Amino acid sequence: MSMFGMGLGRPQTDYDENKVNAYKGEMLMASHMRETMTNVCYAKCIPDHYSEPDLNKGEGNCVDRCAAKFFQAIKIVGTDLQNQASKM
Amino acid sequence: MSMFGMGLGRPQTDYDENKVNAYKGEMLMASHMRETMTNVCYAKCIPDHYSEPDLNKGEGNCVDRCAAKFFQAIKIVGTDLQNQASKM
Amino acid sequence: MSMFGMGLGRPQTDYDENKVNAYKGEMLMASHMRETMTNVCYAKCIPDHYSEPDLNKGEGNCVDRCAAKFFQAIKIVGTDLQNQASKM
Amino acid sequence: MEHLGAPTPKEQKKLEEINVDLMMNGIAGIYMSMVGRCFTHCINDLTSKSLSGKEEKCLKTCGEKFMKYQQRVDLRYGEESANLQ
Amino acid sequence: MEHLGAPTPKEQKKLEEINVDLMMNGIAGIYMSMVGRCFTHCINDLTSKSLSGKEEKCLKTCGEKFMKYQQRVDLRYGEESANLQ
Amino acid sequence: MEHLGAPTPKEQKKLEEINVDLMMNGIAGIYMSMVGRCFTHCINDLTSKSLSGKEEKCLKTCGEKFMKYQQRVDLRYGEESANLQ
Repeated sequence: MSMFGMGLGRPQTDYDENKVNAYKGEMLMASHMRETMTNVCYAKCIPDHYSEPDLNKGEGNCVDRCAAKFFQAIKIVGTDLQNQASKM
Repeated sequence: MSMFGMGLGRPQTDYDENKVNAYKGEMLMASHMRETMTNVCYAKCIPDHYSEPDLNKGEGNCVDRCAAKFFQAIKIVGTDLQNQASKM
Repeated sequence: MSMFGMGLGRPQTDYDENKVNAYKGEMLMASHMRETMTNVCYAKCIPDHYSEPDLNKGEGNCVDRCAAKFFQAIKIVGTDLQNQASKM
Repeated sequence: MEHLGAPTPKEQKKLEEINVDLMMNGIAGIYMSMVGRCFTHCINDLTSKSLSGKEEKCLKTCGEKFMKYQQRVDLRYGEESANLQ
Repeated sequence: MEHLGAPTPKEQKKLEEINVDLMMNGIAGIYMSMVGRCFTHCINDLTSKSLSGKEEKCLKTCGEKFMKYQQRVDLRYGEESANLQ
Repeated sequence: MEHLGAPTPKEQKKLEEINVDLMMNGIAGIYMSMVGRCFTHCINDLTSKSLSGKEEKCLKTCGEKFMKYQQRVDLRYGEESANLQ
């Protein structure tokens, strides 16, 4: 998911801005990724979230599979965008 | 709602980073809280938001009660999360 | 869309904070605007987004008109809010 | 937030900066979410490039109502927040 | 992220700052989105100003379940992220 | 934004920083909202851990179409923004 490690900013400070920006971009992406995965897998796996305080076995398994599929989906859906972003 | 007043960052600057981070965390939380309350109470209280430019009496009362219940809900829903965050 | 060019912050640094804040506010607004337009026009114009990899002619035209109407809508919906923000 | 101790002037400066950023971002977010909501409700015909009179009226009404709603919500938000501390 | 080279102490400091900001914003966002979801589901009567016993129970259950859900998601998220690198 | 006066080099530097941050956050937000949307539409079977051929194809189509959509939207966004000033 390295989309931001390129020519943004210029080293004029006491640290390498390109490097800091690249890290920042990855952290921003990771933060949005976690939030999105939290939302989509909740919608798919926790239908009756207000009747029982525990995750039952089926819900837990569903979360595991949802997470695995979500990370596979990111690689498929994002290919074009990453190509585009790396040309920025 | 004090969830962020703990060991993040280290004082290496000319101000107390822990204190600034704690304030920042509270401000971030307040900002998300206002946005969420705005959205959920709108959905519950303003059904026909494009027919009349004024809040009618029923809608206004609904907003007042929704706000009161929202703040009560935060205390109930958040207890576990706050316990967890304070262990970070 | 200039809503933030007013008395926030005080010049105590080596740059004009009011000016920087005004720019920052416009950039923030533009960023939310692009995201919102992306979402609402997608919902209105791309009903079957998973059957064909290309935008067909009708979808493309729909996007163009949606964008044009969105910018008109911003001027109409935002007038009151801008008046209020400029009093901050 | 008094449990954190009064901020020094340097800290005060930093906090104001954060506050201005969050406030601007909050206004932009709430404002654009309102525009999105009103647009979604009021615009149903995308065969033309300019707003019809009916669409324009709907947007105006929706915007005005939201502003009044927002003021009411913010009033209660301020009161309830003050009670929390 | 090793392909970027190890950060210097100055850079490390900057990255920690960014990290803390994003983490706090992420927690606040996920937490409030949970509150919003539970509120929307559990509160249907707005003729009174205080929660009924039933609403309170529903909110408590919803919050507890979400916490357990979040822990499970974060566990998997950590594992899958590690595999990506 | 010319009404604000031309920025000095120091201000220019600050603005570029803000700009880069917002741009990166915007890209991440729009990208992940697309992934979320395509995932929600294309994935309906959670009894298995790996994507079926059909799911994979659906995701690929959805992603490609979104990219083309985003390019068209950004083109119009650029034009309409320019007209605003």
